[in-house]
Amino acid sequence: MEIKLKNLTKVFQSKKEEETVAVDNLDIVIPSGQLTGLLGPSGCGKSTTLYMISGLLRPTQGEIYFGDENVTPVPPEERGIGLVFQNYALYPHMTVRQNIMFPLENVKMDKQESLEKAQEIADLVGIGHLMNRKPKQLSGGQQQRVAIARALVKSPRVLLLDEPLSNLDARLRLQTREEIKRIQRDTGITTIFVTHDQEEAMSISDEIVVLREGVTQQVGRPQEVYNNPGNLFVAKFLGTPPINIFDGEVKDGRLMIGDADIAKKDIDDREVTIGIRPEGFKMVERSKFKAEVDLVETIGRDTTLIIKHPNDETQTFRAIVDADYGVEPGDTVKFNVKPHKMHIFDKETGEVL
Amino acid sequence: MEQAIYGNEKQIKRKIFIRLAIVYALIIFFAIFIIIPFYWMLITAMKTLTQVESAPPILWLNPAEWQWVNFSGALEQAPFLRFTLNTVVVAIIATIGTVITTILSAFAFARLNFKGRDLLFMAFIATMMIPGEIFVITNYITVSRIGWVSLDQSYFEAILAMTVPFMTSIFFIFFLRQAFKTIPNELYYAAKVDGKTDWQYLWRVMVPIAIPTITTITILNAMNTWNAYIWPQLVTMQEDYRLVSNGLRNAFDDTAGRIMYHEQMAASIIVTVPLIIAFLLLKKYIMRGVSRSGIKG
Amino acid sequence: MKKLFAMFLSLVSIFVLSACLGGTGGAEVVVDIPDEFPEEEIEIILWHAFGQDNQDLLQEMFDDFEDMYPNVTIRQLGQGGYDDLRSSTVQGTVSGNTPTLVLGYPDHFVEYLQGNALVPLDEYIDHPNHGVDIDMYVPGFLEENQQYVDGNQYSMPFAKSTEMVVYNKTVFDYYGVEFSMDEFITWDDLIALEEEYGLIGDGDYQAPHLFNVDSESNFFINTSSQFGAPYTNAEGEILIDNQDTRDMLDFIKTQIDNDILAIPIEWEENYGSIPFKAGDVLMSQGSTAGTRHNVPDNEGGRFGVFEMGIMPVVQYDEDNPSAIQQGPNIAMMADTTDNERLAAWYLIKHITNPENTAFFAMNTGYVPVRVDAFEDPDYQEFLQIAHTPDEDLTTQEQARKPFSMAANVAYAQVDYYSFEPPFVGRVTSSNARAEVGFMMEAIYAGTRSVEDALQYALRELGQ
Amino acid sequence: MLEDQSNVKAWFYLLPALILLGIFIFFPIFNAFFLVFVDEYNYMQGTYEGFTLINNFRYVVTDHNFRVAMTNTMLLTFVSVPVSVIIALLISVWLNAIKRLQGFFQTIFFLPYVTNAIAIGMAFAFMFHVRFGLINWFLGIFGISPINWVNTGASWGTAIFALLVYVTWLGLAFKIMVFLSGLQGIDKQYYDAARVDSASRSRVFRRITVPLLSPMIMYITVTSFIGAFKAYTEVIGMFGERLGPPGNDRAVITVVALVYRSLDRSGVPGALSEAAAASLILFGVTLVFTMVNMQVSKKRVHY
Repeated sequence: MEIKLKNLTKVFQSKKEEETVAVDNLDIVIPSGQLTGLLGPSGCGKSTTLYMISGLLRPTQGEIYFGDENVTPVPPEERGIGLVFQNYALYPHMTVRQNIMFPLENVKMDKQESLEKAQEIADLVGIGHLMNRKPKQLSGGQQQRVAIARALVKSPRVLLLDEPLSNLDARLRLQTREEIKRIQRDTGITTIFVTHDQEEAMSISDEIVVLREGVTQQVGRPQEVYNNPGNLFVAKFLGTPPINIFDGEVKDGRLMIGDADIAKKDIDDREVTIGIRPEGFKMVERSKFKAEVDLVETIGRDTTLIIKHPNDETQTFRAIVDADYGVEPGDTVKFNVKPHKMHIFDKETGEVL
Repeated sequence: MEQAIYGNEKQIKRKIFIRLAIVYALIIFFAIFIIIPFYWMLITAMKTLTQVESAPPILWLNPAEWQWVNFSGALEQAPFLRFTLNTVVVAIIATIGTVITTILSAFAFARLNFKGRDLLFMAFIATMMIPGEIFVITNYITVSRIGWVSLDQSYFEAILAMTVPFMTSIFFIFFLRQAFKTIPNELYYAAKVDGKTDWQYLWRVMVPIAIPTITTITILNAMNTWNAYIWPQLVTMQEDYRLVSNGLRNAFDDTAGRIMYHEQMAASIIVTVPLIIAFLLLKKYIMRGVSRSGIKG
Repeated sequence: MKKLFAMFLSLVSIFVLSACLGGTGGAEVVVDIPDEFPEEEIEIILWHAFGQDNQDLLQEMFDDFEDMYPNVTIRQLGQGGYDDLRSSTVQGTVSGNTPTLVLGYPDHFVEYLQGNALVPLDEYIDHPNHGVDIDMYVPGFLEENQQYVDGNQYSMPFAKSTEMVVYNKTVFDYYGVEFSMDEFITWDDLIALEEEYGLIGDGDYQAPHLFNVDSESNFFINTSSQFGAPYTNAEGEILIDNQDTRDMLDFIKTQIDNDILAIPIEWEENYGSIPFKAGDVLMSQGSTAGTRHNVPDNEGGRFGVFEMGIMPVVQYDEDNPSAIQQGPNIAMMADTTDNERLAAWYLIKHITNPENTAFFAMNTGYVPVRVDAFEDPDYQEFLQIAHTPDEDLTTQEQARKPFSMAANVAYAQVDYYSFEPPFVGRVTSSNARAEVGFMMEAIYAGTRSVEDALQYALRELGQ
Repeated sequence: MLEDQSNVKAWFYLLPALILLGIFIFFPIFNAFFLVFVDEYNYMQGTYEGFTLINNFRYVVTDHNFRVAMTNTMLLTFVSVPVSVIIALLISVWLNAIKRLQGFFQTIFFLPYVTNAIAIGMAFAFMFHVRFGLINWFLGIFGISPINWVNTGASWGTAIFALLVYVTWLGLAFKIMVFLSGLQGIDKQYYDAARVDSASRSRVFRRITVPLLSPMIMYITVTSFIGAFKAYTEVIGMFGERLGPPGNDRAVITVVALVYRSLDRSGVPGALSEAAAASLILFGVTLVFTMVNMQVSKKRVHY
């Protein structure tokens, strides 16, 4: 089920008649049968978008299509969606089984059939043995799965997840995101989830949509977006550790950071912002791009160098290099930059050049 | 397509509108059901005695015809000013006492672990099931033995007799215990780590958090005083010591025992209005207080 | 816990052992009357069930007394209704907080006597220095206070009233029927009047009902007396299970069925004054103390503001007339010193002396309790108002005319006042009174037949 | 719950309440137990004629008013409590669903809470008046001829019906207050979730609202039951001292009215013992039903 958002806009009106544009003219297509992540910092409108897709919020303008069907006026109960809330919204007074069966009751499915269905789904998400527990007796990860099971049990056309991992601890988060990926793949349901955690989005999404203040920044496969950020915001938002930002300029077709000549660039002379991924540095014997190492962190096979900014002693940037290099704090290192790990943006607009 | 969507939109809006209209209609229906007796009280208080006794009854009175004189008439029937003052004094003292004893015991029941706690609590609850009327006689003898009721009773003694027996309430202990129980244990541990004693914790942490419930208790208790009739009548030995309800009940018998409905209703309004005003002003607190005490088992 | 529980138990047992709730009464009351009026400071406390108006009247009399005996101060305290008064007095007796004097009915006094809480007044009445000429009291009122089982007199009449019949003079004038303030008519007369003129109906000079009685209990008791049907006795026996009573009830039922007789529940009222003033009934029998409420003032009524007359209670048997007397008497509590008692006795004498009893009567609708009060010039003048045509009266006198008529009627009935004996037991005389009232209501409303209502009442009264 | 509290400390906190309760509640109860086992107790003299196990209970139970009183009390309790709980629940849900004028309506629904049961009872009796009453006027619109609810000669059935309406009315305010504050405490997401799951309104009410409110419903039910068993003032307010329609006196008498009647003649030997016996019988009945209530709540109530 392909989902199309056409000029979707949501304006909230506060009591004092102040208007806040939460979602601004969103125009995207979410591909069928895939896992799509809506990504952005908090307040970017991603949850609002999700709730508009669910029907719980009504758009101020624009339309939502499930396939060819315009569902904009359709109330949530008739849209055939499954929704997993951030805090799961499991009914505390019902057992796991009752929670999962609740959506089936509403469509008046035969008791025996729904029991089997619930068990099947519960097994799928790996909580088949917890059916008689109450939500309070479950761990966060288990609750999360119950919520997913409840959303999936009625075979929705679309599965929506709101910050599905935010309430879990780090270890569970890893485990669960794989689980979500697996479940999505097994069921093949078009799934949209919302997160502010880019790593989460990158790791499981087939496709991501990066949002900022209600406006789409970029849409694409995670790696594609990572490799080719459309603007400074996307570049900065994706990747851990984050991309390093340098002020630079293009002079006579050469890209310069301070007086270091980094690369050849075929654009007009201008001031630019240069982003270099930490893994984009290559240590070389000779280069004008050199700086003093401040700290060295070695984790397993990688070494992260925290390096003083060549032009500004107070700032540092990060470079990830092979652990084989024996570098000590205080050493001066020289770099080359891998061209495909370097992105150049317009200083004013932040657009990629 | 555009047209169809528009139509659908309209249908949904109409559906929502109709549903809301039904809800409002139901609410208004019940609201009328609630309000009618009050209206009747008000309109009766505004009538002349002849109008009160007319058949068929007068359902609506032009405000110009309202007999405001009934209110002054009501006030003349008994020293209401004096009674009101007494009532306020009694309400304040009884309420302060009730709030203190209630806070202390609710704390013990909600937070402290002691042998026999549940048994004692059950015993407390069980006493709520005995009709309170049966207490009156014994308590009268008790306060007399203590010396608060005597023929040369002083005002102070009268106040003691009217307040002390009501300085605690099992219902309110129950009520506040529920509210205290919703306060997370972590706060208690935190206070312990900070070196706070139970006593400090109670007054510095729990009581401020439970203020809405305590406010509710205060208002409910004051209301009880406002409506108290039998006990004040019994334990006061001078007219000057009595409370508003005594005035209400005593003042409107004419010589032959006829009830002056219009003035009685006027007096009812006079004594109820302060309660309603207090209630309206503190409605938010009461709501919060109630929700705190009720939602957790 | 154990310790505390033990402590708690002992606390409780202390209370229990100190005679539980127990009253301290029990001892016989010893009457020892000082020869002279005491000179020490004395406070007399009087409890009653009066409203503000009567309290003010009492205060005037008290002020006079305090002027005469400056060492005496008097405090009065209204206790609400008569039931509240009784309950306060019983509680006061148990806790030792009784007033010096208390108003009430013999029903109450016999209850107080369970705790020997009243002082017998016989020795005071007969005392050479302090006595009173008891023969000057209206016999019908006095006898009520002399019927206690032990033969003692525990109370004196104070605020007495009797029943009377108010009637719509305008209507009866129209038919040329006149009634006298001094002579009663009988039920036969009444029924004959209705047959002759057709008083009941919806037309001009007709009313839906002819005759109302305010108090069903009074009516039952008094009519029993008129019929010679036994009611109760001083031993507390309920005697209504007899043929005479049944005959009486059948008679009453017939009058009800013929719309001749009504009771206030017909109009959902406690008293007949409202339907009387509205013209829904032509005659209404009630207390003389309720006179002012019967004064016609209802312009919207069937007859507008009509003229009212007052006549004695209607009788069944002209050879055996009976009119109930009611209103509180005054008694002296035993938990007092000899000097207090004597002062209180003087106060009783004071408020029932001819001037005061006449004064109280003229201002309330009650009846003087002394025969010589009727001779009081002021009272004589007051009685004359009823016999004077309106045009010869001042406005003030016109306003007092209804009271004067009531007083004349009360005076005319002095010779045949009736009352019922008080008693205490599982069933008290007040219970019996209330029960026959309920029986009358049930018969009137038709919820029970005469026999069922009687059986029901008997069962309620433990028979 | 916290560990290692010293017992002494807890009792110290309880002391003020315990002393007062001991003197003014427990002691009178002990007294009642004493009274109920003595014969012919003369209150004013503090004397009695020996002890008896059942005499006082027998007096109460054999009084033919007792049967009527018990029936009425049970009927009042078992009709008015469930009905007012359900109506209060519905009103709170509706109130919670509206935005405009919510505060205004809230105030109206809370009004019965700050009033005098006797004064309003008189107004109610009037509403049921056979000729002038609003109820009959309203029924008249549908061509129903006037019904004699509470007036002279009215039957037990109509009288108790009118009383039930009044008692239910009187009980609504506090319940609405509790339920409304409870509803406002329920996480909105449960409703969103239910909507997405296509639950109908009535199902949401039955399966989500009611269970989530169940602690409050239970609390209200238990306390209302206890209160309703003690009904008396309402009867006085509506029917006055005759406790029934004129001509059908005591038709709607309650158990506490019996207690009151005995207390009212406390000067009469044995009367206080009857009052105590009636109170203790009522206590026993209330206790049994409260136990049943709590037992049910353990199974049904979600905490």
